[in-house]
Amino acid sequence: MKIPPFKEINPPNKNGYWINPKTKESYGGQYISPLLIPNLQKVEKCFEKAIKDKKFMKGLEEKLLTFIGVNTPILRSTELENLIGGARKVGKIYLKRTDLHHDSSHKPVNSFSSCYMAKHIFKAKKIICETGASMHSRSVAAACAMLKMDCEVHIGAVDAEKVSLNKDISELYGAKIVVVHDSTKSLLPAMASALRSWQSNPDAMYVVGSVAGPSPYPRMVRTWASVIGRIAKQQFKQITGKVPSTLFCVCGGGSNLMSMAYPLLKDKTEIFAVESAGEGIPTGRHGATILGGSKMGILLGFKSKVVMKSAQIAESLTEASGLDFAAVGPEVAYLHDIGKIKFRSTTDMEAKKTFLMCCEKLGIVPAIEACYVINAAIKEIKKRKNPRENHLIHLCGSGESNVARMIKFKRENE
Amino acid sequence: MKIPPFKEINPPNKNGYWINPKTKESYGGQYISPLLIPNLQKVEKCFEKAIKDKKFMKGLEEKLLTFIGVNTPILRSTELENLIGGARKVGKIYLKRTDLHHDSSHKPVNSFSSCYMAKHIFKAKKIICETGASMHSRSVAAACAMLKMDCEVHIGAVDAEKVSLNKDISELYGAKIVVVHDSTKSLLPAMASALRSWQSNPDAMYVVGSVAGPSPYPRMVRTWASVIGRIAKQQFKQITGKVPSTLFCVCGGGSNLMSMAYPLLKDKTEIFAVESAGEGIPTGRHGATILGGSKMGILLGFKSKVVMKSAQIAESLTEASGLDFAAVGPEVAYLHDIGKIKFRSTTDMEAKKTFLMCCEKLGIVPAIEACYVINAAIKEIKKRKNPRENHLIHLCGSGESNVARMIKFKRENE
Amino acid sequence: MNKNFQEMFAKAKQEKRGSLIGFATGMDPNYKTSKKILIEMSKHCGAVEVGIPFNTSTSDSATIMDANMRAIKAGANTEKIFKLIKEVKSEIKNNVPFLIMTYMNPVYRYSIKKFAKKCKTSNVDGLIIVDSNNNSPEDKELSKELKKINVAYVKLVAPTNDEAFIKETLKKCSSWIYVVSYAGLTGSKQVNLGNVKKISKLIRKNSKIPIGVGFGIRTKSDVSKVIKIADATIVGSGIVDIVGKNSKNHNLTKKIGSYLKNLKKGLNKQR
Amino acid sequence: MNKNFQEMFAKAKQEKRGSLIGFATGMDPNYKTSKKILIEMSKHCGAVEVGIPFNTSTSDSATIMDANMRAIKAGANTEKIFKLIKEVKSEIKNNVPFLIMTYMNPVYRYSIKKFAKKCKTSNVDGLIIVDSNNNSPEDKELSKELKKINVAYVKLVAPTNDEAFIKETLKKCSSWIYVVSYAGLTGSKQVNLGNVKKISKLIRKNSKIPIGVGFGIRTKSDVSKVIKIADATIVGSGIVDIVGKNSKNHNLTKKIGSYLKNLKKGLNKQR
Ligand SMILES: Cc1ncc(COP(=O)(O)O)c(C=O)c1O
Ligand SMILES: Cc1ncc(COP(=O)(O)O)c(C=O)c1O
Repeated sequence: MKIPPFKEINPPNKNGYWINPKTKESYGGQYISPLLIPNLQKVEKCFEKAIKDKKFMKGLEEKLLTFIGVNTPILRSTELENLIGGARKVGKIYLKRTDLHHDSSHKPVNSFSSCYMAKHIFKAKKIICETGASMHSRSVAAACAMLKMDCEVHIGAVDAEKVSLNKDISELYGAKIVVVHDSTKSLLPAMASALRSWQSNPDAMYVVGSVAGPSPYPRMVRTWASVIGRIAKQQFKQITGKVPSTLFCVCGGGSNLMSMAYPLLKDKTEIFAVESAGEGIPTGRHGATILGGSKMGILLGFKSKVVMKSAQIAESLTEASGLDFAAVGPEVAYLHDIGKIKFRSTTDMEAKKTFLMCCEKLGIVPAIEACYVINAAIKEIKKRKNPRENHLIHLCGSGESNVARMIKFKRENE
Repeated sequence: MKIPPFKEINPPNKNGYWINPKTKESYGGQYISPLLIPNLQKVEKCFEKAIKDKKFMKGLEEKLLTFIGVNTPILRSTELENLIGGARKVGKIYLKRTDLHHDSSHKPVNSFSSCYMAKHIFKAKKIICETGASMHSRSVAAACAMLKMDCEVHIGAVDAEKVSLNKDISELYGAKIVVVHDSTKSLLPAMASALRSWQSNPDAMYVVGSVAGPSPYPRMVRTWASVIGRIAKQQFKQITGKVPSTLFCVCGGGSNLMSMAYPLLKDKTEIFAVESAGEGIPTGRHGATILGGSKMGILLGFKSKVVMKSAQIAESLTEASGLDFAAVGPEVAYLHDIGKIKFRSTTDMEAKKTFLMCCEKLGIVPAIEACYVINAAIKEIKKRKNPRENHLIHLCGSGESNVARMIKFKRENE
Repeated sequence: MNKNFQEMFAKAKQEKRGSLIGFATGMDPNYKTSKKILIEMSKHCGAVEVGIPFNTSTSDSATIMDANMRAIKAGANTEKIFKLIKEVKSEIKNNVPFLIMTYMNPVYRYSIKKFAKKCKTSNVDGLIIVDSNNNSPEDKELSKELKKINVAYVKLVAPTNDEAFIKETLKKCSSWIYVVSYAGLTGSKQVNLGNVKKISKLIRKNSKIPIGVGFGIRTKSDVSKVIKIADATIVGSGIVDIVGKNSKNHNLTKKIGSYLKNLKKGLNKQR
Repeated sequence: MNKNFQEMFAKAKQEKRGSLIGFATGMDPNYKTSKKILIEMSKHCGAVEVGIPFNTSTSDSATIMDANMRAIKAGANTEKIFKLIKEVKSEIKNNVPFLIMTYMNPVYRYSIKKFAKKCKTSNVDGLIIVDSNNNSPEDKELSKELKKINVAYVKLVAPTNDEAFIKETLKKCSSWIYVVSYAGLTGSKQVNLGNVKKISKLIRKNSKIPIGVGFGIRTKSDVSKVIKIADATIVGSGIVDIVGKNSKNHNLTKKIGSYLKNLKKGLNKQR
């Protein structure tokens, strides 16, 4: 198996901005203390060097294939089709199985690639990262273990409780866990804490968990992560002879979305991103950055759509720690604003029921994050009712760390 | 990817026995109440029919590839090599990553295949199985969920406590859990309980979790499971140009051993099976059927080496629920007695330390069962000191369900 | 045919009634009490079946599994059960035949030849091995050895078995054949008379061997119904239940006695 | 240059001493107390820096993060902080310049043009935006707007920055430049004099702009050492610490007063 090569198709400008040609609105940039500017310049240089370095890329791709196991299958799910009338009514439904990755989510592809670059090109001895569902920290910690680097993980106190399995695994991998009690005690303050720590450790490299952060992170992360989509596109063509008619991904920050959507941006695939509607968007208690009507804001080094209460970053409320990010990556906001990506949402209750349904009907324990996309995809596909379409859903994680909460939910609801 | 076809190379005789040509000792057979004889005959007929049914096999293999994800990678581990002097001194070490399977162990390949046969050929509506580490029940329950069959799981009360994550997942998949309080409250009484339940439900199909049980189970399970080894052999030849010099697998009942060893039985690969030495074989508190010097015995429908105390099946004592099986499958005992498979052992303490080592140095959370084989392999490879050898270790499971116990062990030992 | 069984069936025939065969696990709850239980049983039963407990049984219900575990805890093993039967037989006045019921492993581990010999020297009249398969080398050896010494080899047939299997089984079976009344565990369901009729017919088609029916027989009325079809009826869980619930009760043997006395009332063949 | 800052530096030069710039988060712990604190600070400091709190700050230590959270809880927002400064400035007798310190988001959300105008109408003399990048469109607009109305745009440079970056920064910087003394967060380490010397040299090579040094300055001795190299020194965590620990103490402003009085003793330029 060879990984299809990367082609840059939607580059930001030299200052790290995507510009909306109609509104002239800019997305991205580098809003950060001058202290970190040299670090960011170095990350950018290392990244440029890395993607051109054939030996580096060969080494990286081998590890992605054999350590992360990035060549995961695409599963035709007649079970899902049958829930909404069968393939003859709604078309075929396929699941990209990144739940089968090492450390069970799409995250390790970016995490490992970034750490591998940190080790071999940036020459860092230590990695700093933040985490929400701890999927990111778990995979960063795994990479650091294998690459013999120190690893410091910042996690919000609320999340540390919610997904303790992943947190414990990060610790087994040798990561130092910093529990963050600031503000919402979730992903955003954890990321702020990680960036603050980087200022005190400029020799370390920071590894972000989504397509967010100051330039060059959004571009770098989607480039690394797009390995998933490049393979998926090739597989899908082999299976169906075509690119997918529709693509469905969940969207917290947007890394799993961009991992799959990026290589399809110039194709005629209709791309859907799914946000967490929490208790319902009208209640205000949700995690839907785009569909909640968020304005442009500047935080954590970048400019994008941000959930705010006046000028403060607001709480994003959702069952899924991995979606608890009060913003979307700048390229995602840009792609939404130019109409390339459509948005849908799923409430927490719908997602939890979808979790049980997936266990009982598919024999799959999905990450709770993935349940938002499955639910929304089913709703959309049912509405389209087009038997000629081939739908692709990104099953972006496995739900071992959600089992404790979900078995309680099951028992309470029976 | 196409799965290399199965070739029968070590068939039992028509009564389900392997016969040692020197000693005339027989292994296997069908020691069970006459009530179950017709069921076993039906299972055997279905199996014969299944492996010759091209459409069935095509359907099965597609699901193995896309649902179970059986095409897992082989990882070169320079990290393990470097622990014992580097490749230049000890040769190259490769890990077969069945930890990346759906439901995270080698078990789903047999479980799914058996259930698929139960559904499409046996025409059962219900599956009965036993489980130790719950890896088997988890994967049987997943298969039943996807195939819309009922699932009844028998689990020893002690194991139910030890690996509650897997048990909870089995429950999420919709399995009915029967907790068994008999005798040692572990895998063997659970299997006895499952067989007893089958007698009351002859329309159900029983699915065993290792290469054990009455004929045709030992042969059927190793045939299904050998998909893993057939793929691994092909991959290994692609990577190194040769078959492995050595193969290391852990051995509880022997399913993960046979899954890899079977396709290599006629090759010049030296095959090592690793047993749990528990607190040390001399203490008597261990799970080492072969190295503990067990005699031939008859239990749970088959004749093989069995850990006994006079005529009673004795407790097998080990940290690893998945190895807590006081016997080895009959074909395994036979292959040992004719000298084809060599045995090694690892104590619980060594295995637990290996668990922490794998997390910290490899970035992999192995199933505790897999730690026995990694430890023994390292010891053996170091002793061989042959730089021209290519070693293959079966990393047969992922350790999410061991995390709770192991993080306690880590904290207590720091 | 074993002489004591021959006598048992002959006498019953003469008296126009069926025979009651009682089962208890040897050494449950301990050696001494078990001895008393078996002696009491020999007073009421046509034959007594004694279990050598096996901790990994594949056919017993929870009731008998518990009895197995109690006996093992009390130190039961093959040797001691033989001793127990021998002592009981020497103390009782009549020729009530005694059978051993067990799984293949205890026999195999003891050595098949030695086990057969020990049956003879311990005055054991018959043997039932739940998990002995007609095709196994052990079954062949065992049936050969038992034949030599005239110890009954009582084999099981179940409602799921076809005629071919029954024929195969009849070849080895001696003294009588054990019909399992339903698909399930000892004592887990109600006796299934339809099954019993069906299998008995198949057996009668091929042999004149006496038929004993077991599994699910607990009451006088069960006994009465079964005895209309078969020659003997085996009662196990009903007895073992009393042992389990009264293991420390002074009246244990008395209770078993009156339970059996009542069952016996159902043995009459005539309406 | 902003007139009030001009005066401040001129007077200090005349008196052969450096200037002390005190920082506190606006509305920490609440509007009323904060007002008293700022008034007290204006009595001792050459200039007063008021923070508009931001809950997702990327450069503040726990001390200032806590102050931010206290102020937000007390209802702080951009509008109220402007009001606070305006009131304070109207009540104090002198021309002590006031700066706002914040992050780009509050400014951007307020609208950059409106924010600049509001600085003017609220008598704000300068602005520090920690995360404003020289290349961002917001930074360009902001520096243009502030220039129009003579509000100082004080920019940060750090020990990790090279000369090119410093030159770029100097182009936009007005009134004075803020030198971060170490790689780390406000108040998290000891002032690093080596860094300060190195950067000051680079600045002096390119400009005559007054230099203020912040991060890690807490004691009279810190002040004294820094003032040998720079024109001003910024003390933040030292003051915020006192607020955090005494937010309900009647003597809070007095404590801040005596803390600042002591620091001032280190401002003398001569040995
Ligand atoms: C399994 C899984 N899916 C999705 C996400 C969402 O993140 P993003 O939108 O950045 O891909 C996460 C984040 O932790 C995750 O763990
Ligand atoms: C991960 C894992 N490895 C190994 C085993 C051992 O079983 P066997 O020897 O039958 O392959 C088990 C059994 O549960 C298991 O879960």
